[in-house]
Amino acid sequence: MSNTIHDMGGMHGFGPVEPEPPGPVFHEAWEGRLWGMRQAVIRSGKLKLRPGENRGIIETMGNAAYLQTPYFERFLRSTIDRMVAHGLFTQAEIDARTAAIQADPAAPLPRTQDPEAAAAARASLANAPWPKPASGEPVFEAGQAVRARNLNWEGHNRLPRYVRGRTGIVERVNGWYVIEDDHAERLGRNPQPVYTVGFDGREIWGPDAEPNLRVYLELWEGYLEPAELGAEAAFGAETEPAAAPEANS
Amino acid sequence: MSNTIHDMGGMHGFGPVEPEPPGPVFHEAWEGRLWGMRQAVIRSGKLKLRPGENRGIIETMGNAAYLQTPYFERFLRSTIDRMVAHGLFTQAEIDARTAAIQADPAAPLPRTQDPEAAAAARASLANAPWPKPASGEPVFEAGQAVRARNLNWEGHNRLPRYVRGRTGIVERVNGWYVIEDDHAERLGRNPQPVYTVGFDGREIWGPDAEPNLRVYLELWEGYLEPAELGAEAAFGAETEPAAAPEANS
Amino acid sequence: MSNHHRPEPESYASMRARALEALLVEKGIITTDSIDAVVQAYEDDIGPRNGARVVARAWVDPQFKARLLADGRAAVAELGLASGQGAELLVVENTADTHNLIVCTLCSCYPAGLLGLPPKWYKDFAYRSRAVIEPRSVLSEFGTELPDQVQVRVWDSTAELRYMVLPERPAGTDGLSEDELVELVSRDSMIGVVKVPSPAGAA
Amino acid sequence: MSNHHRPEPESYASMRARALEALLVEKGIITTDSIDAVVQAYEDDIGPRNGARVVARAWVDPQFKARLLADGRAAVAELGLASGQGAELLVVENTADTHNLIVCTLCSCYPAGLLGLPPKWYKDFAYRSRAVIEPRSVLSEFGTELPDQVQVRVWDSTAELRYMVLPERPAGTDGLSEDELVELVSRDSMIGVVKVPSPAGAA
Repeated sequence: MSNTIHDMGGMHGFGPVEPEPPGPVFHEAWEGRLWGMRQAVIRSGKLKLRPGENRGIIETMGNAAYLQTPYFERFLRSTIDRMVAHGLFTQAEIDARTAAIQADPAAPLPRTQDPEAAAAARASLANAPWPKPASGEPVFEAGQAVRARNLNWEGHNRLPRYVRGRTGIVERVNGWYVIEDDHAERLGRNPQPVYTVGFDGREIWGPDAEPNLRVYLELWEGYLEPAELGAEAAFGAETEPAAAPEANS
Repeated sequence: MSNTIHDMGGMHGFGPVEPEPPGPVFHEAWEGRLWGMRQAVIRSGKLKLRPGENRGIIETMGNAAYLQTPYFERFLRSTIDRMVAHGLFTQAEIDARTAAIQADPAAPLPRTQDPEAAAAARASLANAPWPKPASGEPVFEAGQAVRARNLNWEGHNRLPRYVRGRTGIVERVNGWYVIEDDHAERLGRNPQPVYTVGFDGREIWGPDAEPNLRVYLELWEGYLEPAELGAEAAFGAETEPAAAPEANS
Repeated sequence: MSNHHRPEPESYASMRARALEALLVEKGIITTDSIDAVVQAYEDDIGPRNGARVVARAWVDPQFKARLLADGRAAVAELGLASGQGAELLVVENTADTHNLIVCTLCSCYPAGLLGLPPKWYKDFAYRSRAVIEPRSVLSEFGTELPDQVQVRVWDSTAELRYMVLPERPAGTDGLSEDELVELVSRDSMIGVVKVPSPAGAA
Repeated sequence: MSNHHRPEPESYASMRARALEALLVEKGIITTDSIDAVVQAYEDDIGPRNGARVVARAWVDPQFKARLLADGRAAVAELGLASGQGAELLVVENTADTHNLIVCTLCSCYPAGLLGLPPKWYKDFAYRSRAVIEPRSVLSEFGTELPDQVQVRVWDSTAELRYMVLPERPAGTDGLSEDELVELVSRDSMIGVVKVPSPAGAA
């Protein structure tokens, strides 16, 4: 869902960042098991989520619930929700199984083996999805000024509030991807090119932006429209002491 | 604090509105007592809050806490916080008194009388504060196009996120008021005129705005800059079936 | 307060509020009868009937209505009323072409002197967040369906003004007295989430 | 899992997750050893040491570095690595003039194949909300102070790319081998919240 609390870039009121020294990968054992079973089920091909589906569910849990629920608990909730929705088991089954464990927490869980499947699950972790094949020419090119559209429909999208209506420069034309938006059919071809677009800090945050800041986002073509670059959005304006060239990144 | 969760205009994810039939003014007795003592203390002159001070405290309670805390509990918390800050009593005193009541909830509270003060408190409820005297000419006039500035500093302000950077039309020049912004010293004269500014729904929400919508806000002069009215912001554009004239409101 | 019935265990907030009252009274900062006076005023006197009186007068007296739309504060003072919170009062008129709605997205500003204290939903997050982006959808949840050609005007109380909606006078009320008209006008119609319905039995 | 020590009472989330595992296994959807294999991979193999190997190679091999900046995915594959999540890998280079920082404001996208699973703070609301509006302030909380003339570039992972920061090679490391360099490179330096410090004792 767009405009919900998950879209929190630029908000105040969440307190300081709390760095932590390197420690265990999973703070609690169940977090690791959840991560593992989620990956194993997906790699097995028995749960095919459409793009953005999992995120969409997390975003519709309600703003207060989102803020109250730790990351792995949101992940647990959305995992069960999607598995029920895709028919892997029913809500009644998971509720009953939970009740049984609450009634006898010490009872051992089943253990099963399939070394071949386990090896495949392990091996598949390195296989990231490739971009979709291009199906035409990208509309925009590197160096071009573009404006992020001001879209406020409900439903999952990947266009943060903080960049809507802002003008930036295409930094990089990336691959073609299915657009993860519940209104994708209104945003042109699918898949479509994803652009990395750089925005000057003052264009996004106004005169109080931190000095010498650029923020880069990946934006699907349908989120963009051609623009003229205004004074505030101009990169390397003279008020910046030593604007670095764009070449290296 | 700006950019915190209290600035929720245009967010999704809070569910449906839940209308209620007319019922008791105060759902719980303590809400009424709190409301009454707050008014009585302020009307007595013994608690002088600067503009926005109370709201600023509620806004800094943290985003998760804000969403979890019902209205009157936020109000209770901020009231105690401000009374402690202004020296009416200490944090230790209120904590100790609460503990005493928790230990013996049935113990009667003191009752005191001052009919003259009570009558004054009652009478003062009708005395709203007047605007401050004008100290110059307003910069903008009715009918003029203005843009809400894109201000993102921390600290209390009264410029909602959803309108920043948007262009509208001055509908009405109101009185002069002290600007309720922690950065007021950077926003020009104080007090300053407050303008009612009308924005077309599409200017704020883009192409998916509900049809034939105008949103009006009261904005202090320092929140505004002169603007040209673009096509999207133009009132009464031909895509609206029957745009009403501006005259009546 | 002390001999008040409490069928459920008292909440922490209630005990904390009573501690606050005890402290303010024991220190002599205020007296309990001042609190009583304010509570009683909001429970008995300061409520939507005040606003309804203003609306009914505007319906029957075109000169008053003109003054009300031009300077709300001065006009309601003629009836011995005040907006109560906020310095200026802007009365916005619903017509066949225009529907007005008031909200406070940042907190809970409300014309308390005319409408009393706001209902819970007015202060809740759903109304505050949605009234400015999808007012027609919100109105629909209150049973108010507006055709697209009616302009919706939403007034977000971000500063020191307060707003009250002057609803349309319903059909079938020509024969009613001002006092009878007062009875028709609900709180919600002056916030703008509903219209004033025609009286039962009217054509 | 079943004979695991639990000094504190088990949380509801833990019991719910175990119920999920039991259900998936009992229904034959997956086997427990598949879960074990994934957990073990992230605990033992897939961690920031992968990214550190990439960084050290780029420091010692200018041709590799050029390939890495041009096509991250292809270059890390030379070392038998993958970004693991997301289709493309963009490696962004810190220099004397430029400091890069990665974030995912909408959720928690992260180059897991190179850095393992993200630290808790990376997924927390404070980092997600603040990294794009006040990155210098966030960096300062990690002890990283940057002069104004250094440009801060924040990369918000909103789609299918993943980012890794190539930190600056610190002074005093000319005599170190590639393996010794790997030991210097921390997870946080590849997210961009800290620099790689010179080794203890180096000038």
